[in-house]
Amino acid sequence: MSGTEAFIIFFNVLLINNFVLAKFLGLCPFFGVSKRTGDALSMGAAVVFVMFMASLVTAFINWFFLLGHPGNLFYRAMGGDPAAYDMTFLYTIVYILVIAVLVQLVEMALMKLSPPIYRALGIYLPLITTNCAILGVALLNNDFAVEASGFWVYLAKCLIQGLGAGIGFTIAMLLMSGIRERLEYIPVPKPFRGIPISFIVAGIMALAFMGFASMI
Amino acid sequence: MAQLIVSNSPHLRTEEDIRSIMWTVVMMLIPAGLMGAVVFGWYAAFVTALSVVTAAATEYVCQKVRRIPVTLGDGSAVLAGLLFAYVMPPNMPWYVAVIGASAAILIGKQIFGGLGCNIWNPALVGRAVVGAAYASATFLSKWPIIRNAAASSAGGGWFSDRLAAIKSSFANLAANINVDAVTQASPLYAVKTAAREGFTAHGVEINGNLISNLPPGTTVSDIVHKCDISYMNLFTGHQVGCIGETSAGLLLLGGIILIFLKIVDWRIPFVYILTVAALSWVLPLGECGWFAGDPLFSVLSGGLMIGAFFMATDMVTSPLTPKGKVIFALGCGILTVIIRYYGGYPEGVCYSILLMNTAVPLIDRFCRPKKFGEVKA
Amino acid sequence: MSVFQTLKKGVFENNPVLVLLIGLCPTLATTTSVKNALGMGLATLFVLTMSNVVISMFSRFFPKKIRIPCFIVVIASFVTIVKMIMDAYAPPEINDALGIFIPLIVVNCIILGRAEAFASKNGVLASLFDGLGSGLGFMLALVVLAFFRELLGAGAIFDIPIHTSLKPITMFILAPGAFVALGSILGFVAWRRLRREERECAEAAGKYRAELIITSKNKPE
Amino acid sequence: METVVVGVVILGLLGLLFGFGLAMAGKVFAVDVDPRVEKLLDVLPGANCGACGNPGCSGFAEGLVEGRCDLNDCPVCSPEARKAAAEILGVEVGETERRIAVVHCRRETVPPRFEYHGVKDCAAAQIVYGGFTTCRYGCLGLGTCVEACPFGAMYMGEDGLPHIIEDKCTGCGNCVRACPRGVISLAPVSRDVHVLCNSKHPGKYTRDCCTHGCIGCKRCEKTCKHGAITVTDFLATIDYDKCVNCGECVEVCPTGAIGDVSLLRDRKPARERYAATAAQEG
Amino acid sequence: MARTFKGGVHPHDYKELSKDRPIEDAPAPDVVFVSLRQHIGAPSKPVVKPGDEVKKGQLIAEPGGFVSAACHSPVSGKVKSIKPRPHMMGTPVDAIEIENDGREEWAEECNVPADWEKLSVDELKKKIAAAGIVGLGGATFPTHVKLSPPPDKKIDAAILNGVECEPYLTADHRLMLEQPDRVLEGFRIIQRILGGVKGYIGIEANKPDAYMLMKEKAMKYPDIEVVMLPVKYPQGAEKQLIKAILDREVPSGGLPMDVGCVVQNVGTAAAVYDACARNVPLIERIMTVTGDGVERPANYRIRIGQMLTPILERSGLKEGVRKLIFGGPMMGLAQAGPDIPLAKGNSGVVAMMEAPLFEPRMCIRCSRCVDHCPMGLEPSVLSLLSEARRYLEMAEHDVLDCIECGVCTYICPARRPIVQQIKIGKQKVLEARKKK
Repeated sequence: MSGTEAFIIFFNVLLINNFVLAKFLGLCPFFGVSKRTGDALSMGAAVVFVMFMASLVTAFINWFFLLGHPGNLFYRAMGGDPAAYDMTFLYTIVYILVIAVLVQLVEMALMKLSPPIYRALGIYLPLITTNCAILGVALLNNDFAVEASGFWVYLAKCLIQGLGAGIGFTIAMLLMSGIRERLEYIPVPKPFRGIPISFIVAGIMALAFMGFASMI
Repeated sequence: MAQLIVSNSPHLRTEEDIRSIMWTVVMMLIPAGLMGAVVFGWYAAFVTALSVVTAAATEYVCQKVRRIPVTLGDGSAVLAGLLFAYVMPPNMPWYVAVIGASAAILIGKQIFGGLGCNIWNPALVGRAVVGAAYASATFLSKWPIIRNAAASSAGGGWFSDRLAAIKSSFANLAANINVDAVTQASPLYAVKTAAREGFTAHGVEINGNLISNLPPGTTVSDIVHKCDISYMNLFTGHQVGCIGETSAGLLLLGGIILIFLKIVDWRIPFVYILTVAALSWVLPLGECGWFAGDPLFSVLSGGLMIGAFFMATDMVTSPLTPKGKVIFALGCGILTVIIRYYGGYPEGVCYSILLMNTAVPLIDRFCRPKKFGEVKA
Repeated sequence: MSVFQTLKKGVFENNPVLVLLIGLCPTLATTTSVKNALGMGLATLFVLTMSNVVISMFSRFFPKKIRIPCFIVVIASFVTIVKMIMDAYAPPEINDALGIFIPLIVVNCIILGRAEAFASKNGVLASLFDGLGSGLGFMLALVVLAFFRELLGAGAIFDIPIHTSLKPITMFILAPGAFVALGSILGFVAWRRLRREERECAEAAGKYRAELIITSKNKPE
Repeated sequence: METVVVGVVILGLLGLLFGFGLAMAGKVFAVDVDPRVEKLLDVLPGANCGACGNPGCSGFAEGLVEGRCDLNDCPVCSPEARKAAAEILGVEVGETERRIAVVHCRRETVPPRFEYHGVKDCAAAQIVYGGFTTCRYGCLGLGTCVEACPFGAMYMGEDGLPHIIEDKCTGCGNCVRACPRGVISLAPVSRDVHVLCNSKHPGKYTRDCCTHGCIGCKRCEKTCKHGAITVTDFLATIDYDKCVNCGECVEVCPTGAIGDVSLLRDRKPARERYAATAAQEG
Repeated sequence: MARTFKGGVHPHDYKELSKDRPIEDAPAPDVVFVSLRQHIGAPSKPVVKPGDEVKKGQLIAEPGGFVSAACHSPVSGKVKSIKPRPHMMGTPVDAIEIENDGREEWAEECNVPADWEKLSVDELKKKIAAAGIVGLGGATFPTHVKLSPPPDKKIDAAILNGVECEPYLTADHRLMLEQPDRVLEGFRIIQRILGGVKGYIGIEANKPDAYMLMKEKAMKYPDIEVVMLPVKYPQGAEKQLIKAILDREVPSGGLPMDVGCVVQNVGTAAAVYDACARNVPLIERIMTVTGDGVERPANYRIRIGQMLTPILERSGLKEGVRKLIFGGPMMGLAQAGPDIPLAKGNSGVVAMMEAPLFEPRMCIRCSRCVDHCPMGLEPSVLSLLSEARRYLEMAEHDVLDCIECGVCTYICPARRPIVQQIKIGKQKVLEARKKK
C-alpha cells in the first residue's frame, strides 16, 4: 500500500465522506454531546479511541475467524474447503459484542481515571455502544478485506479508516459545539431553539463540506 | 422644564451605524455589477435585480411572520441578495435566482434570528444551496460566450475594446435565450483542465484551441497564455465568470475604499489574497510541478476578489479579534487553493469561506484579545 | 393502559424521532425515497417488536450487570435474521439503498432504549404493543420525512414523477437537505407545541384581573 | 455442519474471552459509586432550576447523599417526590406547606421621575439613577421576574405588573432573587391576605405618588387581634405564621394597600371563610 | 514612538465651547447642602447638629472609616437640618443643610499661609486628610489613602493627570492655565510625600497652551517631566495614563501602586496645595458648565454643596433641554433634574438639547468594540451574555476588569447599551462572589 493510498483513505473518511455530515453515522452523540466544546472534545477523543480499537479487533476477528478464505484459522486447523468456513453472516452479532465490551472497558477506565470527564459524558458513554459510527466503521472496513493482498495491508487500511473516521467525527463535533455555544446566547426564533436549529446548522455544515466533494 | 431623559453613560455615540455600513458596502459593489451587466447583457442585470428583490421580500415576510420590527432599511437583505447574484452565473434561470436568494435569507439568516445571528454568510449559503440543488444543471457548468472577447482584444485600444463590449452586451441579451448552444470555459476551469490533460498526446480543447503535448516543465503561466487569457481582461472584467466577480479591478477598488473607510479589516483580504497567491505558486496543479504556479492569474481569476473583500470580511461571520481574523483568512486561502487545484469544482472561494465560517466560533474561543494588565505567563 | 393508548403514546407523544430525537442516523440516511423509508421502517418495526417480546420474556434471567450486552445479543440476532430475509426477498434496489443501515439497526437507540426502559420491566403483551407503537411512530416519522424529501428533491412520490414546471431541488436528496428538512419538521413540531403552551398560559392568565383583589376600597358586590 | 460448529465455537470463545476480560477490568477499575445518586435523580424534578443552591438536580442529588444538602432545600419537589427521595435516603422529612410568590405592589399610576432610555430589564433600570419610578420601592414593570421564572408561572399583566399563575408556581424563588427592589416574596399558598405594597417612603410621599401605597398609619397593626402585623419604616408586614386569614386588616386599610387575593385563587373571600369556620367552632 | 495605549476612540471633544472662558466665581449660595457621601468609601459622620453656628472651613463631618473623607462648611452660617436630600446618584443621601449668613468668616487657623517645605511627610499627610481632599477628577477616592501606600509597595513615580480626555470638560484646562503655580506646588507636595519620586505631568495635545505653560513653569524642577500625549479617550483613566506615560501595565484587579505609581488629578494637586500651604480645606472647586443646552458655557469656581439651579440660570439654560449630565458625556451621570447639590467630584455639567432614543439591534460582530476596548476585553460577548441573562459566565470573560469608560457603547454601530449590560453583569458577579 502506497502512502497516497493511505492518505486517500484517511482524507476520504475525514472530510469528503465525513461520517456525520455525509454518511449520517453517529448522529445521536453528535447532537447530544455537542453543547459544550469541552464535552465534545472528550467525547470525540473517546470515539477516536474506541473506533481505532474496534477497527483493530474486528480486523483480526474478521480475517482469522469469519472470512471464508485461506487465512481462516479454522480452515488452517481443519482443512477442507475454505468457503465452508465463511461465517460472515455473524458480522453484526460479533462486531457489536466486541464494541460493547470495548466501550464497557473504556467506561470503567474513565470512571476510575477521570471522573470529571465521566460525569460530563454522562449517559452518552454507554451510548457509544449504540453509536452507529463505530459499528459502521467496522462494517465498512469489511470492504477492504476483499481487495487486500494480505493481512497486514488489510489491518493497516482498517486502522487508517478507523482513525480518520474518528478524527472526522471529532472535527464535526468540535465545529458543531462551537456553533452551538454561540447559538445559545443568540435570540434564535423560539420554535427552532435547541435541536431544530442544530439540524439546520448540521445541514449547512454538510453543505460547506460538499466543497470537498470529488476531491480525490 | 419637560421631563429629562436619563440613560446610562456614555451619552455620545458615533455617527456610524449598521445602516451606513451596509449601504456603503452596497455602493462599493455596484460598479462591479454594472460591469457584469455590460459584459454579460441585460439578463444578468435582471437576475441580479430579481435576487435583490427576492431577498428583501423574504426578509420582509420572515419578520412579519415572526412579528418583529421589519428592518429592510438597514440594507443587509439587499446586500445579501446582491452578493448572492454576484456569485451566480449570468445565465442562471430566473427561478434559481428566486430559490437561491430566498434560501440565502431564510436558512442563511432569518432562521438563526436575523442580522447578527447567522453563522454563515447568507449569500454563500444561497450559492451553496443552488450548487447542491442544481448540481447537474447546465447553467452551472456552461457559460455564455463573450462574443467579442477574442476579436476585440486583437485590434484597437482599451477604450474601443470596452466600447465594443458595451455594444455586444445588447447582443448578449439575445445570446442568453439559447445559452446552452454557445459556451465558453471559465478561466479557472480552462487552466485546470489544460494543466491536467494538456500534457497528453490527445490533449484538450479549450475555447477552440487544442492544447496537447505540453513539454515537461511547462508552468501554469504558459498554460494561461496558451488558453488566450489576458490578465488585462481579468482585471477589467472582460472574462467569463459570475455576474459580479469578473472585474477584479473594480472589486479591488471598492474593497480598498472599504478598508480606507475602516468598514472592513485589512487583515482578512490581505492575508487571504497573499495566501492564495503563495500557495497557488507553490502547489502543483495537474501535471505542472511544484513552484510552477501563476499567482497573478490565481488572484485575478474567479471569485477571489469578491470573496476576499466582500464575503470573508462579512462582520457577522468573521472572527472578532485580529489574531482570529488572520487565522480565518489563512484558512480561507489554504482551502481555496486546495479546492481549486484538487477539488471537483473549478472555484473554491465559496466553500472555503463557508468552511471557515463554520470554524469561526472555535477560532473566537481560542483567540481572545490580550487583556490589559494580563500577566504574561 | 389500554392497547390503543400504548400505541398512540409510541406514535405521537413519545414519537422516537420527532419527540425523543433518537434513531436519527437511519432516519436521515434512508429517507431519500418513500419506498426506502417504508423498507427501513418495516425492518425496524420487526426487530423492535420481536426483541421487545423476547427481552420481556427473558429479562429476569439476565444478570443485572451485563443486561445490556444480553439485550444486544438478542437484538443482533433479530437483525441478522432481518438481514438474511432482506438479502433473500427484498427488491435489490431497496436492499442496496439501505446498505449498512440494516445491520446498523442493532445500534438504533430506539430498540435498546425500549428494551431497557420498557420491555425489561413489563409483561410480554405490553411490550409487544409498546414495540409496535414505537416502531410505527418511527415508521411514520420516516415516511413523513421521505415524503417531503422525495417530493422536493426528486419531484416524485413512490418513484412516480410529479410534473412540475420547476426542476426538482436535488439538495433534498443529498445530506444537507436531509438535515435541513428534518430540522424544519422539528421546528414545526416545536412551533405547534409552543403555540399550545401559549394558549394554555393565556387561559390560566385570563382569570387574573385586578378587580378580583378585595380591599377596603374595592369590595365585591 | 461445520458452519454450525464453527459459529458456536466462535461465539463461545468470544463470550469466554470477553467475560474474562471484563471481569478483570472490573477489578482493576473498580470505583465506588453511590447508587442512591442515580435513584434520586429519577425522583427529583429535573428542572435544574438552581433553587437549592446547587448547579442542578444532579449536584443536589450528590449533595443529599453526601449530607451537604437537606431535602427541604428543594422547594420545587412535589410532596410525593420528597417522600420518595426520603425513602431512598432513609430519612424523615417534615411537612412544609407549599409556598408561592407574591408581588407586593399594586401601583396603578406611579408617575415616572424621568424618561428612561436603556436596557429593558429591571436590574438594569435600577442602576440608572435608582430606577425611573417616583416610588423607589415599587415594581418597575419591565418583567425581569417573568424572564427569570423557569416554570412559566409568571406573566406581565395589562396593568404592567407581574402576576403569578398559582398552579404553576413552585416557589423556587428565582423571581425573588431577580427583582432588584425586593417586591416579590414567598408566602404560604393558603394565606390570601397580603400587604400589596413595598414602599418604605414616608406616608406623605407614598400618598403623593401612589393610590394604593402603604402609608404606615398603623391601623392594621392596632386592628389585628392575632398580632400578625407590624409596621416598620412606614410599611406593614404580615407574619404568615400568625395570620389566620381573618381579613380584618383589609377592612381598615385606608388606601387598599392590604388586599385579599382569594377571588384570584378561586376561593371565597377570606373574611367569609373565616366567619364560617368561626361559626362552626361556635 | 508616541506615548499612548492600545484601543480608545476619538470623539469630537466640544472643548471649543468653554476652553477660552476664564474661571469665574459662581453666585454665592443662600444655602448649601453638604452631602455626607461625596467620596468612595464609608459616608462621613456629621459632627454638628441643627442649630449650630459654623464658620467657613470648619469641620462639619469627620471620616466614617479608613477609606472616607472629612467635610467642611463652605460658608459661614447656621446648620438647619441633616436629612436625606437628592443626590447625583439618584437615591437620596443624608446632607447637612447650612444657611449662608453672607459674612464669609473663616474658621480659626483657616486661610493662614504656611511653609509646607518645613513640614514633615506625616504632617503633610495629616493636613491632607484633615482637609477632606478626594480625587477631583471624578473618581473621588480619598487622597490621603492614595498617598499612604503600604510599606511593601515601592513607589517610584507620581503622575499628574492633566489629560482631561472627557469631551466638553475644560475645568482642568482652565485651572492649569490660570493657576499653574498652585498645581505645580501641589504636585511637588505629592512628590515629597511619596518620597521625592520622579514626577510626570500628562497633558493631551489638544491643550497646547496649557502644555507650554506647564512646561515653562516646570523647567526649574528637574524631577518633573511634562509629557504631551496624543488626543485619545480614555487617556485620563489611571491605568491607561500609566501605560501611556510609563509603559507599565497595572495588573488585572490591581492598583497603580502595584506598578510603583500614584496618579493624581491637577485639581487634586491644587487642593493639596491649598491644604498644606494655605490651611484651606476642600470647600470649593472648578467646574465647567457647557453643552448646547446653555447660552453661555463657562468655567465656575463653585462651593461644595451649592445647588446647581442658580448656576445653570446664570449660564442661561435653554428651554427644552433633554439631558443634564454630571461629569463628561462618556462616563457622566445623567440627572433627572437640576435641583441637585454639587459635590466634590463634579468636574462639569453638560446640558444637551438632543438625546435621541437609540434602538439597540442585534450585535453584528463588527469587532469595533473589541478593537477599541482599552482594557482588551470583548464587550460584544459580554453584552450578548448579559442579554441572555447568563451573568455568571461574564466573569469568565473578565467582566470585572471593565472600567466602564463607554468606548464600546460609543463606537457600536448597532447602538447596543453595552456599558449598562456590563454593569448588571458586574453587579451579579459581585453578588455571587459575596455569597460564597
